[in-house]
Amino acid sequence: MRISKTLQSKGRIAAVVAAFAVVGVAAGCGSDSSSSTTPAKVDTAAPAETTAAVADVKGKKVVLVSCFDQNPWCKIYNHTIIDGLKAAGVDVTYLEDGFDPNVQVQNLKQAIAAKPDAVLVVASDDNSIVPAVTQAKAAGVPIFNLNGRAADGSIPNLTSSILANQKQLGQYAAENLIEGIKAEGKTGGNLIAITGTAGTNTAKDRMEAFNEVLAKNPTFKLVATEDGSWDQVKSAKIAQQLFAKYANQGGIQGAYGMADYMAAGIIQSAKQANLPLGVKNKGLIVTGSNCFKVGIDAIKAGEQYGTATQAPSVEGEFVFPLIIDFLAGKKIEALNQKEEGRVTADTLGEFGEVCSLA
Amino acid sequence: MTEVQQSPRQGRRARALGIMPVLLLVAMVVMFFVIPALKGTSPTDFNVYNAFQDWSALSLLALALGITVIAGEFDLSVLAMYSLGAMVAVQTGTSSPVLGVVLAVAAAGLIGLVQGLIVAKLRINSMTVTLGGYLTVLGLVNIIGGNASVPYKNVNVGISLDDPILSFFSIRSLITIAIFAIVFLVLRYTVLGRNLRAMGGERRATRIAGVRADPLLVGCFVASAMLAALGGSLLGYSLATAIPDLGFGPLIFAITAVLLGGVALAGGRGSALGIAAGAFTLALLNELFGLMATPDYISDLITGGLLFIVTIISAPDLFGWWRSVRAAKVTTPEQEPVALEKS
Amino acid sequence: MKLQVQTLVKSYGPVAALRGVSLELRDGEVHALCGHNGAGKSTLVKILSGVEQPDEGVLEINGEPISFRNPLDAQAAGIALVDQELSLVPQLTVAENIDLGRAGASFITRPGRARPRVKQLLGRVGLGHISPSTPVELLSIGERQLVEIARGLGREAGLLILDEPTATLSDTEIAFVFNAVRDVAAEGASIVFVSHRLGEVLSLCNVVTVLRDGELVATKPIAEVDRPTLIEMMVGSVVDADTSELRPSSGKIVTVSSLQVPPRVTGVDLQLEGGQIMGIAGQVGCGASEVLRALGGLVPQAAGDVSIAGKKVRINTPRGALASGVSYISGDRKGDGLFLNRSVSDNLIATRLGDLSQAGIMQPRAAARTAKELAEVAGIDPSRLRSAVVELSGGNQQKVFLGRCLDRKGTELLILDEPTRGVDVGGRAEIHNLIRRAAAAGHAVIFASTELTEILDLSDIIVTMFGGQVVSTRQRSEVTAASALAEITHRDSDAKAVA
Amino acid sequence: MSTPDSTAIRPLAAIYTGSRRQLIGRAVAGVLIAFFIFGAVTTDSFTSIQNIRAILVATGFVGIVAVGMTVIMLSGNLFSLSLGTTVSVGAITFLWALKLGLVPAILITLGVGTAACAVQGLVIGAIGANPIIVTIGAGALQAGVAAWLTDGSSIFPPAGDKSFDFMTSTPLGIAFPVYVLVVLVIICELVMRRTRFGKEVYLVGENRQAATAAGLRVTLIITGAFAIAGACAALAGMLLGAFNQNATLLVGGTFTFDAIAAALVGGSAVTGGRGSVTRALFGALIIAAISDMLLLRGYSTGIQIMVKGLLVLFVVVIVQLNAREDRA
Repeated sequence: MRISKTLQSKGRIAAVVAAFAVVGVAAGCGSDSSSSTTPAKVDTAAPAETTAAVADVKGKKVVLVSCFDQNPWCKIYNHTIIDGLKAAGVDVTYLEDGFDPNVQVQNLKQAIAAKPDAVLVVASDDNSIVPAVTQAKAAGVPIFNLNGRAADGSIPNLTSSILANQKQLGQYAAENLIEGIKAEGKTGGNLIAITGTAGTNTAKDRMEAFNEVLAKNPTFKLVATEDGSWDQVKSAKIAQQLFAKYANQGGIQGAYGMADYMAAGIIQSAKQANLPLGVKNKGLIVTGSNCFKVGIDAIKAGEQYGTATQAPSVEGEFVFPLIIDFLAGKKIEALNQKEEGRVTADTLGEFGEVCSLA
Repeated sequence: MTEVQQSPRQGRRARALGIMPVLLLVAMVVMFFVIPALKGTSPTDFNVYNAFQDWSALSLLALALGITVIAGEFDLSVLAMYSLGAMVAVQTGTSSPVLGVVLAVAAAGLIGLVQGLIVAKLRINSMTVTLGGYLTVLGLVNIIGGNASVPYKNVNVGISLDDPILSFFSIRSLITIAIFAIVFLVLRYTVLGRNLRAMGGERRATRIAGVRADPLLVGCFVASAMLAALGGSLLGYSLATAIPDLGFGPLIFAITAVLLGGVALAGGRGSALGIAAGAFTLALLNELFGLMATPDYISDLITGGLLFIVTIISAPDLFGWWRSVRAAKVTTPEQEPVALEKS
Repeated sequence: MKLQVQTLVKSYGPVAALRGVSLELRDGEVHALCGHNGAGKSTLVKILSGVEQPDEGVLEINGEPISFRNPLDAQAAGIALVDQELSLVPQLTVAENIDLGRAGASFITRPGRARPRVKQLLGRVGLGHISPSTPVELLSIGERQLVEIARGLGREAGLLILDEPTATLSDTEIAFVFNAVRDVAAEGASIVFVSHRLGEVLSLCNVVTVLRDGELVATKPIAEVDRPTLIEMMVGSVVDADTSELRPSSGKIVTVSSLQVPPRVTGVDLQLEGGQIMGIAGQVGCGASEVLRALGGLVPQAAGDVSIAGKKVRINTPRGALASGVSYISGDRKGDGLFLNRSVSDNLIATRLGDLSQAGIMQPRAAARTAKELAEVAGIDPSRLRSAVVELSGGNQQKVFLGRCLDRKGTELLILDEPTRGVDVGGRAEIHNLIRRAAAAGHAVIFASTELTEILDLSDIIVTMFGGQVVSTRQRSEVTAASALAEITHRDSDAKAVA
Repeated sequence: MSTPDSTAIRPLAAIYTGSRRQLIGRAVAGVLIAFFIFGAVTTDSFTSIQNIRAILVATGFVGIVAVGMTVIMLSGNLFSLSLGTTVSVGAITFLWALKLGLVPAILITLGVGTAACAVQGLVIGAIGANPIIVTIGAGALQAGVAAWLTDGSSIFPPAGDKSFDFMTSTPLGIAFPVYVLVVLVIICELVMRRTRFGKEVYLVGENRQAATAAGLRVTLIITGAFAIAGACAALAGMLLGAFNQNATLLVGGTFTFDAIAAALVGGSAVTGGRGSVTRALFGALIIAAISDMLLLRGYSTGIQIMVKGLLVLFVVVIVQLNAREDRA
């Protein structure tokens, strides 16, 4: 046994501070590396109609406040916009918030304070950005609401909304189910819907349109709407429980998973429950939206009847030309909605590729 | 019982760690100005204001967690209380924002009371009880909100709460500062604060000395719930929204802030001022991330690395381990020096 | 304040700690409470201060019966306790600790206003040089003890109980404490002074009450007793019978030289041979526990040399100690020792899992056999092998603990701290036999005990310790109960007079 | 303290209160069980074969993670707050590594999960760092590294790779992960009961201080316990990746807290040393059954979460009331 010279407490503190400093430098470097990698992607050719405006927008500043790259949909969507704007010479800053509304508002205020030529925000919660948008209006910073819900006045003071047509997505889902079930030779059936986070406007809008279609087809009945929280595993679990619940009440003929990966969960649980799938087997008809690769693969395999677009790259490509127009001084509409596409086995040729990115 | 008393040397070591929050804050402030400069930008008044805003959104949550840690417990339910505060305030405070806050704080306090009683009377590990409490309250918040975020009709309240005052502050951050001041004074200059620290430090001795520990413990959980709910309700007003599930981001911020603020996980050490400093260090870091537009994964790595380093440095057995590593290097016992000459 | 205690009875399970003790405490009187370990002093003190409640018996203050539910009740009735264990919160300052739990303290703490009072209290115990705002964790153990005494003084109680207040103090510090106690008594309070140190009792107290085995031996004015009578009263009928030959040595010599265990133990040297039993006698705080913990590898900052059969061994860690053939049985059975909710069998084989497994897989038959053998050796009913240890009596728990360390391959040195703490009479004899058996098997055994009977019963070599230092090392035949008691209760100079 | 051992044999009064506590505990447990049976009988199609299958599937993934969580708990280190992230990392690693072949992919995935958690265990075991903070920090680090390496993209299995289809099969109508869970529980139970390592996990969890004093390999044991948890999480991630046919960092979502809840509802003591992995299986099963019942009866997500929380509270209280020793 011996008394060894021990690391003194001063050493400990010095270590913390040193570590902290390293960490800080890493923060700086991190942003450094990200900005140095992006120019490499510039070679994506800017769409033709915007080239005229390029000269006018060079050096303009845009801040994109959006969800994070850890979400594949967000990643493609955001980077499509960023790359498009950069190709036109716009200076883009990208602030990630990881769907945390508090962080998002902090970032949004940060963006507004920098007085850029435009702020683009993908709201993680529609309500929570309202005060910040009001401030932006007062500060004269134009704000664009991307992707969220139809402009029903829930977010006042916006410069413009550039949105996916959520209602169309819901409508297509219902149409897909009805078409698929009819293709099996049935005249009606029980439907279930497993939604994205319940209560969000995206989920509400889509289900509203979904129900509108059903109202015109009274033989089809939506027996259950459950919250799948944009979670594949949870959706699968719920689906299997619902299959069990309705097994002796006529079964389930059609299921809507609000995103393709949720539809994939439904398909998996149908397999687990040994239910037949697809028109060919006269089984369960499943549809999705947001067109992910899993959905396209499932359509190819005949397990999923269809989906609808809101492909991130397509949505992104819809956004940035409008922003460039705006920066170039053109007036743009208060509401710009992307026409969505309905995807089934028949239209795979048209959408298969763009839908296989995420 | 052969209770090994902590030696003065260990005491000095532990106290020396107490200045860590200050050093970290200073280091952070320096970095806040130096790093952007390296990249050719510089932080503005607004960045400082925004850091204060971030601080006021989350520091009360850190304080709520922190006081239970000082008392030698750990309240995981603060996260749900935070959401509960926003939900109740937003739904009841349309006509009178103050009433909304009062109701929110009272509701949370009531649940905190139940948790505190379970912990104190049944002597159950507080982390388990508050985990159950976390899930229960989270469910409750979802029920109240109808599983959706709820807009606050009185948007102007949020806007005026966040209006810049003296360039750096806002009513919200000033309220938060005031709450911190009150809690600081209570912890520092009243019997309650002293007893709380005593209880976290050495519960047996505290009881022997004649302190009634159980009511104090229950009170601690009530206060924790109330502080979290207050923070949540202010955030709810500011965002003009109550969001039922905020994810774990806020909790991770709070735990990190408490640690960086010099609160010992073993209890008995820490102050409101330290927690405020720890939270501000983190708020500045977040603002720096924003200013530099640091990609999310880098901030993840930095936060995770920081937590790892701080835990390792404040780990109780670090020295013992270090010694045994050193000792292991001495291969043959004969080489060991005889520490003392024979008496 | 006049406090009367009538026929108090208190048992902990089968162990009767107090069997009908009556006592009367008067104003202005310093009343010594003496008795050897297990006499019931601590239990009495705990009842008086509200920490424990009696099974039977009454407390009366000025003729009124009173009962305390907790320490606060006792404090409200004017009783203050300076606990034998340190009861300060290290993280708080001296002033905060002195004020902690004081009934009637104002809600708002004003360090500035309290300062003169705290300063004065510190001055009374000789800590005038210490600032009230010093955190207690920066003080030495002795200083902490003084702060605790200052806290007791500051309660301005009608009855101040000091439980072994001087165990960790130096002579000058003790002098300060004595003066303070005399002052308080002169102001009219009554004092209970619990101590093993007879010199202190004789020089400080007015009245002495001696307890033995939970019973009252006598209460006498100090003028009527002297050191030998007190020792006789305390020791009672300890038979100095067994002064037989030294046990045969196995020839393996165990030496411990210049063992230093901060902060109290400085330079302890021990030497014994395999097959012999060394008993370290000493009171609480004498340093024996620290020595044993260090030998068990539990105190990494300890320094010194240990060799077994001429080979130096490294015992920085418990694993190192075990690997070097040192088995340590802590006095803290629940903390450092047993796995209370595991079965007897699991506890018995806990330290030899490596031998009972092949390629990491337990050999259930071998394990069951070993557990059964150990249970038989240790005298545990084999039908209880599956019971959780927590369901056993203290004696049986201790046997399990001991059984775990018996017959371990490669064990050369067995170390036991207070092997029979909290064990009833029947269990003690069995445990003593186990220790003898271990010695007969050739192990060197070192044990520490605050109970003289145990030391005298078991040891071949008796080491007495006081204040972190060894007083004497002698063969059993050279020691009597009285001489040993004298050595562990006095400073050197006093002890010689008795021996 | 020199008090004689007060737990040796309880004085009469203590026995009385002890048994009363236990009585209350049993009464509460009884009421809960009765409530559950009532619900089971009165809920439409709850007892149908198909629904029971659905419950089993819901038990599968969470159960596997809960087994790992329980091992951490048994070792006396509370719980990990980042096993869910390890699940995601496992799913990503597995689908990415499939291009190297099925067996290498399985081995790599298990290796990555095990290593990620073993490092945490090492820090916790060697220097006594707080498990909650270490696991939170490790979670952020894992997420950061994974996001950096994958660049945020979804990971898909190589096109047309059918080698892992058996993971999504349903032998005898029951999902594959359920079999994996049962086998895992049997293996872990054997490891915990029949090996030296398992014995030591219980001992270290029961009393780390005593284990140190008794010379047990504390650092190794805690590292091992976390390694097992990591392997379980990686296993769940692997099955999840196969099930989902794609993987992102988000798939692990709710697993951390679901697994903790399952382990607690199983009745293992959060303070360590008491409980078993089999109990985790039952905990996961009970939670799945109750969630299913609530869903079938049409209750909202909020109520499902709340009931889960109340269940955790009740079980924790019952376990404490039945504890043999008052650990005050």
